[in-house]
Amino acid sequence: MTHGLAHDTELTDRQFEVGMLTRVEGEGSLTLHVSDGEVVQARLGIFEAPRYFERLVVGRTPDEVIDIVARICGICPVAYQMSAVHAFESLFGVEVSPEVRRLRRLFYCGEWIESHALHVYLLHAPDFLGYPSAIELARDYREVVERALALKRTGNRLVAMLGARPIHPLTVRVGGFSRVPMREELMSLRRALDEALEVALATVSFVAGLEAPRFEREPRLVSLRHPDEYPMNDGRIISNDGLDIAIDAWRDAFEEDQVSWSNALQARTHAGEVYLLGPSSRLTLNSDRLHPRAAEALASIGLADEIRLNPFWSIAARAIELVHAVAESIDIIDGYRRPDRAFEPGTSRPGVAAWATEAPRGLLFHRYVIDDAGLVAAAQIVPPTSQNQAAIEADLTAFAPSILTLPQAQATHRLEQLIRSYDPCISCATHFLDLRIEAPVR
Amino acid sequence: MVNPNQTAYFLPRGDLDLLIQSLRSDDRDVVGPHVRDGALVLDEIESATDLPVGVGALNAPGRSNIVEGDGTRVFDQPPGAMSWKRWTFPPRVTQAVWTDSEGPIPARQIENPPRHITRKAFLGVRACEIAALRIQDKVLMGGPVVDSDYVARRNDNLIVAVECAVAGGTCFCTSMGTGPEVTDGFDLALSELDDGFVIRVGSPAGWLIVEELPVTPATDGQLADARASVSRVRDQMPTTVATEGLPQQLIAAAESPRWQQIAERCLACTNCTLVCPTCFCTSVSQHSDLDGRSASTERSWDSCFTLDFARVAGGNFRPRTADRYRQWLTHKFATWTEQFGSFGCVGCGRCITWCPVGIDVRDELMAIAPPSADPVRIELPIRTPIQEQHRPMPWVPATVIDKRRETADAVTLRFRTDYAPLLAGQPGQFVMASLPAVAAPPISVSRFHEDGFELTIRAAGAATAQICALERGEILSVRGPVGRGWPVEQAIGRDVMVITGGIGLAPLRPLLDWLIAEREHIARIQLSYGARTPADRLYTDELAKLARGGIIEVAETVDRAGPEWLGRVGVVTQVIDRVMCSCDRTVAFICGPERMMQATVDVLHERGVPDERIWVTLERHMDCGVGLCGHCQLGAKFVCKDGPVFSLAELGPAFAIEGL
Amino acid sequence: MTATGIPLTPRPQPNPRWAAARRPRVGVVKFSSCDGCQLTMLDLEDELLAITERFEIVEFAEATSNRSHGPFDVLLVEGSISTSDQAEEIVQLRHQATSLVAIGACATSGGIQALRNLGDHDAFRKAVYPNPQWIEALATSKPVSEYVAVDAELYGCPISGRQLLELLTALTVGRRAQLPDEAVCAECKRLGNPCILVTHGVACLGPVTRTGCGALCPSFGRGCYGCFGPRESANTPSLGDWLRTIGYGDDEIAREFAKFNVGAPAFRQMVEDKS
Amino acid sequence: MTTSPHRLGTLEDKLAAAWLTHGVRPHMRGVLAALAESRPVAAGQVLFREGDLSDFLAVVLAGRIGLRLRVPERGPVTILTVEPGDVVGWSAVVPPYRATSTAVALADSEVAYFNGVELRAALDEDDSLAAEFYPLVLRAVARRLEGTRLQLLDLFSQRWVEPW
Repeated sequence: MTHGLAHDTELTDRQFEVGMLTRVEGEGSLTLHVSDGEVVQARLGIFEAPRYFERLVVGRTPDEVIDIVARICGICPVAYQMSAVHAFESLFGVEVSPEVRRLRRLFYCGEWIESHALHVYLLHAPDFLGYPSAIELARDYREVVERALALKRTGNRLVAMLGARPIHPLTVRVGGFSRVPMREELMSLRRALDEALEVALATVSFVAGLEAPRFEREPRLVSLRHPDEYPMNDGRIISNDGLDIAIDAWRDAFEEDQVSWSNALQARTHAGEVYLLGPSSRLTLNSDRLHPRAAEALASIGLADEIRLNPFWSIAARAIELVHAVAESIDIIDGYRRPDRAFEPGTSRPGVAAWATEAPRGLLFHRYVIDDAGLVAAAQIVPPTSQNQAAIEADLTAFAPSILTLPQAQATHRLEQLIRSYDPCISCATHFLDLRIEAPVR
Repeated sequence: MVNPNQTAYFLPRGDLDLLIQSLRSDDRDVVGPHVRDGALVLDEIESATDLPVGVGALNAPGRSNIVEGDGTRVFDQPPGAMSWKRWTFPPRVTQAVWTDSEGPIPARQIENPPRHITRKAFLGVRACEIAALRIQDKVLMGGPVVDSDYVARRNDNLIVAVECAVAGGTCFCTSMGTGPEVTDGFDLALSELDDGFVIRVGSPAGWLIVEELPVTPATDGQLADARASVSRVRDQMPTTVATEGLPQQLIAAAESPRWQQIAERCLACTNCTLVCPTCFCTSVSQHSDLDGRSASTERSWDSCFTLDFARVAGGNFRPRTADRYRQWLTHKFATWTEQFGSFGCVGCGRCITWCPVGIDVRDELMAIAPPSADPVRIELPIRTPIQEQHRPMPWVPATVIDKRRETADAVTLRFRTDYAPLLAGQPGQFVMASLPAVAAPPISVSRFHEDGFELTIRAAGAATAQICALERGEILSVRGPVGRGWPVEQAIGRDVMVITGGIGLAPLRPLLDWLIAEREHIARIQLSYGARTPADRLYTDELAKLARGGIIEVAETVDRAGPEWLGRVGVVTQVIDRVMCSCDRTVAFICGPERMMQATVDVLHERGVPDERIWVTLERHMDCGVGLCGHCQLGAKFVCKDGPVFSLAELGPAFAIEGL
Repeated sequence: MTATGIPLTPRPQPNPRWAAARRPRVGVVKFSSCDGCQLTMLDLEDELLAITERFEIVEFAEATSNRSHGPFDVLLVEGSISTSDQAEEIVQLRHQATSLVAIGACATSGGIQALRNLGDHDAFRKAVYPNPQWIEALATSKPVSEYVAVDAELYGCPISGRQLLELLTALTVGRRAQLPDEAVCAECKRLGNPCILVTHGVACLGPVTRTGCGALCPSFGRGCYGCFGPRESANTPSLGDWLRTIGYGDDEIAREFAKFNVGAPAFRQMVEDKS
Repeated sequence: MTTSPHRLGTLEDKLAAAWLTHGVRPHMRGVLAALAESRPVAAGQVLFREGDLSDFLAVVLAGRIGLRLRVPERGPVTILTVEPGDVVGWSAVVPPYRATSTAVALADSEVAYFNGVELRAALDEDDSLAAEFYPLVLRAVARRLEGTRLQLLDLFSQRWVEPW
């Protein structure tokens, strides 16, 4: 189950390595070195090969950028397209129609459903139930896996309905969509969504019944917050320790630096503090904005504190967000009126286009410099995983002592499970333009 | 108030919707022009408001734009993006469906999937499109084998024609003699006037509709206006393609450098063929589910512009875009006339409008085949009656009763069947062999028996490999015998040269059987057989026995051999050019790779054997075997039904020209 | 043609290159890519369980913690080769695989990251990383076929789930996978879309792009951007000339082709000619 | 085409019946017959080896002569058989007069044997003989070239091609 060398030495001085993290998206590794019960080094290595996306979008038009950044990640392409399109629209002063704004949320709901269903059931649940994968899980709990696939299918159908296909959708453009669906088309998903809501609720009770490893810490949580919506593609950037900045002002509070063991940059606050993004942060900071159905579900399992304090419980946060995304999708479809125009015309203007949206894995920040020709001159893309990377390493350091008594393989698996609980999206994480260089940890 | 002696009526503009409603109340789906996504398409019409009222369209090579038209007029557009074949000959049709109780591979067939074909009324059919429907009728139900799906869909279409009031920038129906006047082939024909429509009745079905409408007899003035309107269109459309002598001109220009020049612009994207209202080529694809418990075949529109279209084992007959464009253009404007008695083009201009790079077929034709001196007029076919006696050729089961290995990768399978036509097959005919979920390749019959037939197959691909793997007792579905075989009677009283190579001996074996049975009527039988190596020869024992008995002269040769081989080495042409034949009495039957046959023919010509007595069997890609899928065309010939056996005299230059 | 009344049929043999008894061993590995193509298999929700029953998934890091270094009956390879480690690993994997199938634009043409093949790699590295010396990568991003022989290729960014299923099904029944090499236009016309290039003058690469996606872009109101790569005899110069005649600038035309299959010769040539 | 090695008739008759020489005008055929002598060749007998100086030319009258090339890794390969009526050893009249392959009798055969030196001398002296004779050799060699080209195309190769 673990790769690379995993050798037992005396308990006081141990090395844990996972050469290739599995059931995560992209290629990463874990190195944890413990000496005299002290963690001297915890590294989440990212050896996913660099693809230089910030450079690839230079000299491109905004609409081309929207197509290109989707390719950063096959699991959350919608998120990349949303952060980019909102950034451009904010610079160009394009006001999308209310219908299109709702369709964008519906689009995002589809991706949350697909991504969370994938992670909860196919990637994360096997850890709790002691299976190497959902394939083996299906042998004993076929109906559970079929349920998961049905839920995931509905999410994918939503994305495909608006974006033509679930992976790398192709209809997003500045001002709206290249095509918006007929009402009948959306209604054709209505029944699937009703079933999906049942499944999502069942998922909540399913995860509530799981047993998570004991581990508590008080992380700094960051997410978007909107006056009256559960945050997706609008609002302000806030934290549980008082941060409250505009959605395009990420750089006022955070910065990235490069470390030698990773092809991803790590983000910290200007003060050098680590922080955590993702479902647990979103939920903790916005539980009062949940759809009533999701709020009920959360109340019924009452795991709010666990979700905040124990990273393993992020699976519950995802389950709650599944309920929210499905319930909101139903509301949007029921109220849908096809807009006369699929997109508002917009005219490019030079300047800085910046925006952040809530990818399934957390805050995704894009910043583009547009030149006089209307082409991108420079770009910065800060995905959630690179921002979480430092927090994950901090948590590994904090968690390690509790597993030192376990046999090597079991301990290593625990560490891998901890990493998986952040749903790291590693190919996303690989590529970023940096601002300030810090000497790498040696 | 309808008077049976009266055939022309007037319907006020405001009552057009009544026409649509009466068509619908006649239990028909009405299909007509409609504007969608900024383009003129054909779609289901529920009321007059769905029609393109006050809309015009400007067509030019590679361009089509919807424009503001006359506020109230409905039909002031040239033909739109789609043709009616979408409804009479849909892009995709599921054919056979198989299911199986225990798997893993489908074994039981559900009869053809039930078709729910609703009665349709086509509203707004232009003169050129009526001509196009007739042409497809001729192709798909003119026999000998009909496309039963097409017949079912064509049955009971109600045609509400509309006479054009404007000419599009790419229209050339006047050149092709198909319009703009609507003369016949309709149930109702509308001519749009400013205040309404002159309706002509063309059939009893049309009567029933008109009787329900608040029409008045058309006045002479209204009739005159209608005539004036359409004649204006004729004047707007100068004759741009001189069709007289065009077929001969095109055939003569087969080697014109212009083909390569067009190929530099042509994208081979298939748009022209798929928007064309007469193009009928299709391919059959195989579908099956993952555990192989069910399978189906699907017929879908294909085009002579795709690479796979002319693909065969060993290569491709039209690898270059120039070959494909020439095939398309010469088929439309030359060989079609020989096949079906009319041009394959009706001058609707779609191939010009919808060419993404604006290639104008009118200009290309005039550049390649400028008007000629000796005109030949070609008439449209009269409306083709559905041929009741013609039936789709059935698939029948044949049981493997014997299996013999011939070479490392070839076997001979003996099948039993009680299907009489198969038992009465002629030497040189072939069968289509169906492997659900895999393919349905054509395979020559290598011997006929009273109770069945033999196939000799080389495992050259997935399908042939699986046929080779059949064992005694297993069953293969076949359709046939198809094709025209060897003209055996030609052998009577003559010296017969049978010249072949490799697996090519298989289709000649039934011929040898016949010759041997008729031995006393035949002066001399010489078999020249080339193979790659000694191990690649077929039927070695049989041939040895025949040779020993002096029944036939057998000269075998191989391309290469080790020292253990004491027989001939060299290509088959080196055998026959040493043969001292009295060639004035010789008839030659040849089968092998086309290049080998060409070399052989050269030698035979040298020896003075006339084209009439040189017979070859050709290989082409085939998806149906009955002349409907269009893949196997060689010039004006369908290799599957006109061949595969041809005399050189029949083929003419077609045999020698690359890429036809 | 019509196929009527086929009463009985033979059982096609399993792929002769496999022992009939055991389930074929399938591996899924990735190099430089976004994971979208392997995710396509997980997105076959209706067939996924059937696939795992018909095949033994022995390596698929994104989906299972069970690992294998081979041997594989079928190895699906996602991603382009863009580091020297990858160049070595793909050779090792080739030795372990009976059939090696490259899946997706990255594996078949180098992907969007192949844009660096046209430029100066160091410039790319410096543009993104403050300490480029820590970044180990080749100057080029190349398709798998540049390093080892591939038995089949699935095109697309991402690949089509239908084509992936066709490939797997074809392997099980032993037929030639039906992956047509015709233009996107053919499917677009079967769907009944009026040509978007002809009606709206929108740049559409459909005529030179391989089919397989289902003509999604034109069906959703935009021009094809060539994510399945060039088809056989793709006449890109002619399309380029036409785009210029309807008002596109050379730089715009170059950018149309400089996307997810920029590594494919027919597209790359246009980028180099026009920029 | 019967290939019995025991045909009757004079050498001149046999040359008249041979594919190579049947077109030759009768009196020239006489001249040729005078230059030639009929020789039996036993199966297995090597007439000459690749690279040898070619000291004779022969028209095969009966039997079969195999022309072989040595391919060290694959052993000898028969690339062509010379059948009755055809010529073997044409290199005897074409500089540099060296055999281009090894000739072995694959069956008991009979040939019309022309001594190379004498033949060349006769051709040098008698222009009309040369004018009659060289085209025959050219025709035979040209035919072999054609055949070799077709062999190169390997038309019956067993490639795994899948049209369906």
